[in-house]
Amino acid sequence: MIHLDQYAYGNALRNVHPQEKFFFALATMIICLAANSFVVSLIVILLMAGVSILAGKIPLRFYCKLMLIPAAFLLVGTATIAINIVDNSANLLWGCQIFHVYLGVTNQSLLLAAKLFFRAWGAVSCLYFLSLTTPSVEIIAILRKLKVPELFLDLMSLTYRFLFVLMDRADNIHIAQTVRLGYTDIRKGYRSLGQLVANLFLHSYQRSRDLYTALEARGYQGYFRVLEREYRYSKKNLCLILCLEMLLILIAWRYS
Amino acid sequence: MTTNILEAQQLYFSYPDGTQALAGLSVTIEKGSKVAILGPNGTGKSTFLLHLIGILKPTKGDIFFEQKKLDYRRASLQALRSRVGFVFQDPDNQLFSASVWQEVSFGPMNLGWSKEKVIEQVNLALDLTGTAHLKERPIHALSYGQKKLIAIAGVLAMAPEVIILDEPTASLDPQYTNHILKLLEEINSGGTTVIMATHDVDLAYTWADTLVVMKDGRVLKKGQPVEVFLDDEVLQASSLTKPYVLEIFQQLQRNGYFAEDIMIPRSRQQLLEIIAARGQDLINKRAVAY
Amino acid sequence: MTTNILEAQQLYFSYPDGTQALAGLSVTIEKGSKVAILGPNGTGKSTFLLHLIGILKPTKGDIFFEQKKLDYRRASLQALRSRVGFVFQDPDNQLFSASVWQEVSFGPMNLGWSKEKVIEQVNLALDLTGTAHLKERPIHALSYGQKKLIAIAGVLAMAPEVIILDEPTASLDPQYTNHILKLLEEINSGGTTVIMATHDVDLAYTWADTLVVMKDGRVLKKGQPVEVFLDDEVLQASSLTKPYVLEIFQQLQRNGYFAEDIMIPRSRQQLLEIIAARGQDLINKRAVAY
Amino acid sequence: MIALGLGSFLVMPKAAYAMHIMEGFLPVKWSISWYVLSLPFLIWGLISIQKIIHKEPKYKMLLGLAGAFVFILSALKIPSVTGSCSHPTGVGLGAILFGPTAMTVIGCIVLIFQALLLAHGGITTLGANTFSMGVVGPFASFIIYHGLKRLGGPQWLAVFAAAALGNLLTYVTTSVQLALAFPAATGGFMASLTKFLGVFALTQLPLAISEGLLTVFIFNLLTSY
Repeated sequence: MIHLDQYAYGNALRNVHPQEKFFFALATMIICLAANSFVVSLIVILLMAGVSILAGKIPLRFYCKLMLIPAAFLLVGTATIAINIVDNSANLLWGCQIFHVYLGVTNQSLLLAAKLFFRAWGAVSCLYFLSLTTPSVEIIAILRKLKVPELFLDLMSLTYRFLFVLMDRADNIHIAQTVRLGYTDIRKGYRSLGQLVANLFLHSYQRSRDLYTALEARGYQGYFRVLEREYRYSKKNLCLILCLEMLLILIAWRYS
Repeated sequence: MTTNILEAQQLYFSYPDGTQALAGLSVTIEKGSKVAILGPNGTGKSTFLLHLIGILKPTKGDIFFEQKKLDYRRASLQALRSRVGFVFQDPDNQLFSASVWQEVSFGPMNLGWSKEKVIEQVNLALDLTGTAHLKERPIHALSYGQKKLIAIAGVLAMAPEVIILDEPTASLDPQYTNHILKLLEEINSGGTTVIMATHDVDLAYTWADTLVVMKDGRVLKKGQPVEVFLDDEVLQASSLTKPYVLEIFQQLQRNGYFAEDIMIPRSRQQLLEIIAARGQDLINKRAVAY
Repeated sequence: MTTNILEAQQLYFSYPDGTQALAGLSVTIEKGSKVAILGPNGTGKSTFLLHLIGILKPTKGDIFFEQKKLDYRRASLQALRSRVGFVFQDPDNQLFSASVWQEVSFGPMNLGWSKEKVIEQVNLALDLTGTAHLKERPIHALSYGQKKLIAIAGVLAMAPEVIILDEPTASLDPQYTNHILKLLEEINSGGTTVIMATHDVDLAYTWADTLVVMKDGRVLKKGQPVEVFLDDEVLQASSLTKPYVLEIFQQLQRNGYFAEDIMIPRSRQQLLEIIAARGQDLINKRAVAY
Repeated sequence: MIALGLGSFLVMPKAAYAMHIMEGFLPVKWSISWYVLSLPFLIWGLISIQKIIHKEPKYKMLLGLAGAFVFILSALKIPSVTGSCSHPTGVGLGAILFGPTAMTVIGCIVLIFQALLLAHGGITTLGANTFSMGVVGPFASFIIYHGLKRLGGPQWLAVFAAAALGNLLTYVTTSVQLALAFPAATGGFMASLTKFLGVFALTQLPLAISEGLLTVFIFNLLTSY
């Protein structure tokens, strides 16, 4: 996760208007979802990989590793859909009998599962494009433009900021416990982890109070009013994105 | 033309758990001065500082800002905090935003300035602290020293007349310590009053123009660095050690190594210089003798 | 009879984000020595220390404990960690228990000792660190310095043969700094090897018997404190400043103030003493002259 | 500094035991439906939080930190009874500590960052995941905890049941959501639900027990402070 976040700040598309990237990722994702076709899914996967790697300068090896993360859920999830309890063994591609139940894969179920497999992967590649090129701070700014309530956004900012602080602390305590042999068997492991979490909670509580004090000292009046970075729209990018999406819609319409 | 910018009169304060942190503390802070508040851990330094911006309210006693008594109403507190900035010891407790730019703009935005003014001030503060190159970086990717600088920038951007820092150099390596001391020097020479709490006597001796020695929630002594550190009674009562520059100088002077009327050195640099000058002196004398 | 207790051979290590922290670091640590690892922040000091207890595994190179190569299997790591203790810089990131007693007994309990032995060891560690009176206190009610002592006690209670400390005196006031240095002296005189990382040159100069200067993930120089700090090339390359005791002594000696063969002072105390002795000397001479 | 590269145990997830429905898995129809169903709970949560903040401004910081806390909690590896490692959901502990309405909001925020930073879950499935992890789980935990306590059950049992069942019910909901979206050709929703429950029960039951045990540990420590 540290990587995804680091690339968001350090990729080659960092200075492109976040709204352009957000729109591009989301529109493509929705088309991929709605089209539910092999061709569109494959195009989306290739398109997003291409943009992320070539334009965003995300290392190829790292990108491939990322794409494998959801593979496990994908395999289990789609297999569960592909394999069904069937009563007649007529149009089965594959089947087996366990006790009195007959499990099998039909043409239909396999097609459904395979379509789903690629559709989900396509959508994931859109999500990756967004998180690899757009820092969370900018995504919060977009949500502000979309009129998401201020309170929700403030909580989001705080969560994002302190996630790293708490992670450091959790890491440090975990190491401190490890070097004092706290995880040498499962019983000790539970005890140590319980202490870690309890400590983390109390620490969060204390930190929230200290933070309030510090913000009060800087004139906090109930909301996090800050200056957001300004970006310029690029007509070229907007045209490109619109053309791409139109093209995708055409292909989707042709193949479904 | 020394006017008091801040004043505390007979402050008493106890924490909810019963510890009495302040016990009749009175002190005045002159406008434009560089004040170091000294004392070992647990003498109420931080508690006192939090009183100066009205975060803590004394159980007895008063705070005055520009001779005006603080009345703890919302508007007065806001007015006070718009002119007195505070930098906490742990930057992770102070930085709430993930982006450097947003973080530094928080204070100025709260002051209700125009967008242009805010941008100008944020850039000014980033330049002053030498952190303009960090503008696009997320806070969590910064080192401890960088976070500390951003915390200071966030306060400087509000253009305060007084800036208060709690242990600004704790946990920093010598490079960052020097950077921050130079920065504070620069801010002060622009007319801003700088107050810091520290337990580093060497730093306080060299940097401050006024020392406030605290003990048991009270002010034991206030004065110029040399004056305070020559007062052995105060040092003993507050269990402060003498700055090494002063101690070594005094030992050499007792040996008659320097002229009686020599300026007491305030920094390692100065001490080394007067020793070197004395060496030159001896060589010259010897040259004359032959 | 100096045997190596720990040894690093050609360590290379890069963090997942690509930063190379160690680049061919080799060093031996003698049993029973007091080692200070010096270098500015970001030279890989902490990374190196974490290698010594097998928390980080080098991408290339080896660690030896008592001439035996560490093989990173569960049992070997456990054996190593039961004999090498580690104290982190920030006690707040290390202490996780509710009470002092719980915290200090954590390590001994994990060693699988009998209840009597655990109690004995915990009491010993509390006595040694001078924190027996804090036994019943909750951790969060302790001061920063007290927390630091408890963090050390928690490691000492495991009776390690080597104790490694990352910046043990950062953020501490002079009293606690002294207390901890004395404690480390005492532990060391009992035969325990003590290794600390620090960026405080004055402290390292006075306290250590062996210095390891690091730069860019490598060892630039290892040697006795005086030897290392007289090597101007090393100081410049590692941007370390000279300890003030040594610098002032050298300036005085250049002035011809001391005899050529005088012992180089290692501490402020020693420097003051030789200056005072010189003063006495002058008085005696003068007395003879009359 | 140390943590810079370690993340030694808070590492990139190996999603073998993936708990949230992944990006793109649900058809558009169901994506929208779950968004619509979660929304009222989110609004309810925000209103209740706003009310408390009005009286106690510090509460906002606490909830922000709580979000970070739950995120870290759900990234911890707990040794499972079966020997494998897994992540707790934090649903039970969170519901007891912060209340179920606040947990809807916290849960949703945590899910957004899990999607963006860990590729765990997704944007199109955020509604569905919020409903299972932020609504069903916390409310179930909360009711179980207070119900058992009212019935005079011991504290540890209430905590254990709330955490374990909260975890389990979250996955039952996920199974329902998947079965609704992908009914079997023969047997429809029920047949599909059996399949998904079967797969999840195998993996999730021991994990639910692990989380229950850990939460009891944590809770005992918290009350001892």
